[in-house]
Amino acid sequence: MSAKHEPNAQQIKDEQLYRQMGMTDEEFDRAAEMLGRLPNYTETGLFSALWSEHCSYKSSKPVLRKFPTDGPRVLQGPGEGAGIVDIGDNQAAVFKMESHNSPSAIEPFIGAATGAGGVLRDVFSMGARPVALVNSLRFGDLSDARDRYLFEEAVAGIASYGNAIGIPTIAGEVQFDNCYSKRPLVNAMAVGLLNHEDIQKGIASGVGNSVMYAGATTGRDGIHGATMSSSEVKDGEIPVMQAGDPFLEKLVMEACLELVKSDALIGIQDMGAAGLTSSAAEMASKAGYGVELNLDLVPQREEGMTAYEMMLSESQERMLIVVKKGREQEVTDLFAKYNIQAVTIGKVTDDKMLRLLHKGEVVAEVSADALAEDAPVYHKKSEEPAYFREFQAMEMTEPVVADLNETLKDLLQRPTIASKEWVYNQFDTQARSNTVVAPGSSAGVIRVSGTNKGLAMTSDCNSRFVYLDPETGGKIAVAEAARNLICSGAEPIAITDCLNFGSADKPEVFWQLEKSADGISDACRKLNAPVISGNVSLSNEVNGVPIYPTPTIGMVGLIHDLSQVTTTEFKSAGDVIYVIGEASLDFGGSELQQMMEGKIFGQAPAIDLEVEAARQKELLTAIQAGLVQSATDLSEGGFAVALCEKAFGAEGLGAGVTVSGSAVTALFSETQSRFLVTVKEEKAADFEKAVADAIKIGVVTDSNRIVINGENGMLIDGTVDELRSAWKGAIQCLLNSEA
Amino acid sequence: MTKVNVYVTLRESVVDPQGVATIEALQTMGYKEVENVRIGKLIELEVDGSVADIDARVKEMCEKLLVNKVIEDYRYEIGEVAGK
Amino acid sequence: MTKVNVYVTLRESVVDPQGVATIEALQTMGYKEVENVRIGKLIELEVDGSVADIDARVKEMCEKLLVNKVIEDYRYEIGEVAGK
Amino acid sequence: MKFAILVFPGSGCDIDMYHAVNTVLGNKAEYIWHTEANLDGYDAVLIPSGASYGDYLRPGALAQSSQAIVSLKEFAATGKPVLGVGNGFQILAEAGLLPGAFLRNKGLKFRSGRTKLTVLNTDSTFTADYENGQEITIPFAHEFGNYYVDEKTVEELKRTNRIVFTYADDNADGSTADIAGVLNETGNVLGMMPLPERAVEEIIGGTDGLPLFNSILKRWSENNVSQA
Ligand SMILES: Nc1ncnc2c1ncn2[C@@H]1O[C@H](COP(=O)(O)OP(=O)(O)O)[C@@H](O)[C@H]1O
Ligand SMILES: [Mg+2]
Repeated sequence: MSAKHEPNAQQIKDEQLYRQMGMTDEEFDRAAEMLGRLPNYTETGLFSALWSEHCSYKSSKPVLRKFPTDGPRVLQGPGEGAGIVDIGDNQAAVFKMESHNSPSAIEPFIGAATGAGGVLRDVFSMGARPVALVNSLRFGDLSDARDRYLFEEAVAGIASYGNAIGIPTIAGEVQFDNCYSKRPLVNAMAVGLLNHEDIQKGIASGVGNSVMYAGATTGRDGIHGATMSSSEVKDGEIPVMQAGDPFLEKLVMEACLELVKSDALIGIQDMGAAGLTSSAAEMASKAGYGVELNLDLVPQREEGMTAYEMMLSESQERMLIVVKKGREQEVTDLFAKYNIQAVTIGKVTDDKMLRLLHKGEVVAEVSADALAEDAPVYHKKSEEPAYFREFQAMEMTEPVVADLNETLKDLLQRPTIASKEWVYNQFDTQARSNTVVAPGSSAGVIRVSGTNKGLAMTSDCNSRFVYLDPETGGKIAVAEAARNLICSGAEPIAITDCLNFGSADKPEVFWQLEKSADGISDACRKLNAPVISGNVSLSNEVNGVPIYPTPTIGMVGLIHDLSQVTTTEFKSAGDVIYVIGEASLDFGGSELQQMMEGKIFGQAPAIDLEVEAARQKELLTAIQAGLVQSATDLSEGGFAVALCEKAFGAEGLGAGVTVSGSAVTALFSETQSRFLVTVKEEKAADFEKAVADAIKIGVVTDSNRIVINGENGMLIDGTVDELRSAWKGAIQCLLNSEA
Repeated sequence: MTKVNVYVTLRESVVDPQGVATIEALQTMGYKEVENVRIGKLIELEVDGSVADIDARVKEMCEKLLVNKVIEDYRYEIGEVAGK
Repeated sequence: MTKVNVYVTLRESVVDPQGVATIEALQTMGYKEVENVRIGKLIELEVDGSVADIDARVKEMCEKLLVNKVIEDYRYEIGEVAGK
Repeated sequence: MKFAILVFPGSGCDIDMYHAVNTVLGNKAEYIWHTEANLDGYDAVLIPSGASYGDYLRPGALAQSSQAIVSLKEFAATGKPVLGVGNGFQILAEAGLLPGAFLRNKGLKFRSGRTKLTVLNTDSTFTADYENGQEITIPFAHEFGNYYVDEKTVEELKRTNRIVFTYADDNADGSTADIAGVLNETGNVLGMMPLPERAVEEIIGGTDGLPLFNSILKRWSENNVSQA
């Protein structure tokens, strides 16, 4: 049971070679105990890959259990390639978010591209046709050349994949903060649609059924990708990274979508992280069966590959498929139509083992459950960090701003606030001709073809708030995502998430993870948006310093009638402007604080989920009743920024408003649960009745100026053109700068 | 003025979808004799011939900008000084 | 098996947007000695060495598929027969 | 009128085209897979955008190897209308049915959005429903939209009135002479980089692409009535 040149089982133990694969001593002992003998080299590889955080969620599982995952619409919760929610008329939305942080830190173009490719496979392996892509990105603040490179290349990588495969990217977010310097976050989300009867699962059942392999050949690329994702990136290493081929993926996708209509199919799963190992072990374990693979039959791109290399390769665009015995040829023919190879490489067994044959020998024989289900679970130490107590105890004061107009202009040029056109103009946002709202408004919207319904989607997370106060920040992330959907006229129906954190071995980081999960769970319950899928990415650190905790929320909402779609920008002069909710002193973690102080501190803005839910409900009802012309939520930069954004999207319109209270707070505070809405004059009375906390502050003008008056006179007066050009050009401008 | 040709090719283990698609097209067109195609880059530089240590400088440019060592290998040729 | 290298370059009269961006980047990085950059393709073919008239066949492949003569020029080298 | 939509491996916007013709125009379009490529019985051929053969080697180049191109050349020779948009334009140029070739966008990045075009020739099969000099707004999405033709050819194209669309105010990708769409010598083959099939409904991208399709339909029914 051993391949040439590979260390034998005793050597692996004696020389602790498993450590190089990312396994701890305890884990190795546990694997040996489960096996009843020492694992050989290949088997050690299988354990190390599947017991990595990326595949097993061993540190995050106890935290993930907190999430509400049920609801009347949920057809498939976490545990499969992607989650599924019912949207009526026998249709369902399928979605999932994935991180590709580590590969993107090493090679941003390829890393980001394969992230989009992988999450698309997760969605179409459920039987759904992908209809939209969303992303969530974090980079250093662009003052460093490496960070500019990472940003430019990651965006181009996402674009290259989505554009070539013909799926529109319709929403996303990008934030910049130096905690992500050289450690970018690249989270990709895909959304698909299916009819209920087409739902597929990744299972391998029925003794004697065939296990087939379809798609790209297997090479030595991406070996140990899964374990790499779970550890900090080290400088100077050049692993062979897996590159993607969107052309091939498009053909694999079309073939798979045809295959799901066939009753020959038992189960299908993408070979994602830990490739053949994870797909085979998980499919067997989930179904309660075993799988035997003959690795000689695996289509290989390179000569002399070992079992270990084949099992751990992360070559892209590959699917593992279980089909009824005797129906293999049909499947091969179906794939051949798309010029894709599909070959039988093994069979389903009843012994619950994952057994691998290579060159006539059994090279590995491990219980599938041991690899998948029975991976270790750790209850990591959790400890409230000192910074948190310090921040909580701080007395917060209003920042002193010398020139309000200049400050507004500066804020508009902050890369996190500035227009993201530079990013989304690189994406094909209209492919498939269903995009109703392209990037640039609160959420992206596509129509569900053949119906009068739409799906709205967004990704959000203000990690500064999460850092200052993980529980509150977790609530805010969910609430903000829901606000973006509500402002688009959609009812939030479910979320996916990507928990990007530092190393869970640090008790402070684990505490951030736990607390933010508590916050997310509360908000999901209150806003009726269960968690149906997600992903965890730990060990996002540079030189031992963790990133801000960043639990990205990807949320999907249902638009019941496309005539209710609402966007951010002003519609016509004379419309009445309302703000919903009042400003209070909330500058902890605000863009203004970061800009003026170069750091963040104090308390995150408070959020009352009762108030949040009530306002969201009232506003959505008003939108659905046709009372609202435009809507947007207040986020980074506060009121003044949101008012400007409403004017930027409209030609020739401006605003004249009057606000109350202290000027800096009224203009720039980041108080939660607030919205800016415009309403036709004749509907103003009805709107006021519908939305209790709406305060009338002014009107949309045709003056092309933004004028904000305070209690003691004019606070802001600027032309829309000038403000807009500062906001629009800021990212390009930062990229052109040399440092 | 010195001419430098840099040849950039994909590393062995990296898939070359361009090459694969191109060989398929060639074969469909009847060029059955083609057994493999890999597509790389040819970067032609014209460098001021008077600088010291061209070789080291070119190598540096390759490593720092022209070549992505995660997926690519390279070699280069420094040509003769062309007249002007 | 015969190795053939095809070198494809943009025609002189065609501006090369990638070349322009690359020279700018190199100069910003301090490689002021670089005076011109053109980016082309290196297409490596492996051809069954036993076919008659490899030269003519390769030329045909270039003209029909590998090269777009509206914008590109090419040359090629037919290498030695590698043992198998 | 019966349209054929040529589908190559990797084509993505075949469904945009299908939707525009069948659902919005209420006409009839059928997909023709690149290996079938029998174009008998069709009145017009549409070559959609996307990334045929992954846009590998050069966008549009690898389509040369497919049976469909042979049939397409025969079809075009009969004088019936052929419309290639985006990647479809690139395929037509690579196939030699239209002059010129495509370079990477001047800014080196994929770009998408909406762009203003000026309609220069309203005598063609494809543009009769527009007004001369009319400005229209059409979506676009491409990375190799930098259209190149040499000077002599530009003069020829101008002289023969074959440039039907130019970029009105934003030729950011660097196309020669602002060209966005050109005809072949006989006027029955049009290639354009912007995507008129994405501008046939108010809710998704405006309706400035509709007159293009209506022009084709109108010309066809005129000819068929006069022949009858
Ligand atoms: N990476 C991206 N990909 C696609 N769209 C993006 C991306 N980043 C931002 N956008 C779009 O830009 C607009 C503004 O984004 P953002 O400032 O995050 O909005 P909000 O504050 O409402 O969450 C949104 O429409 C968003 O979808
Ligand atoms: Mg946001």
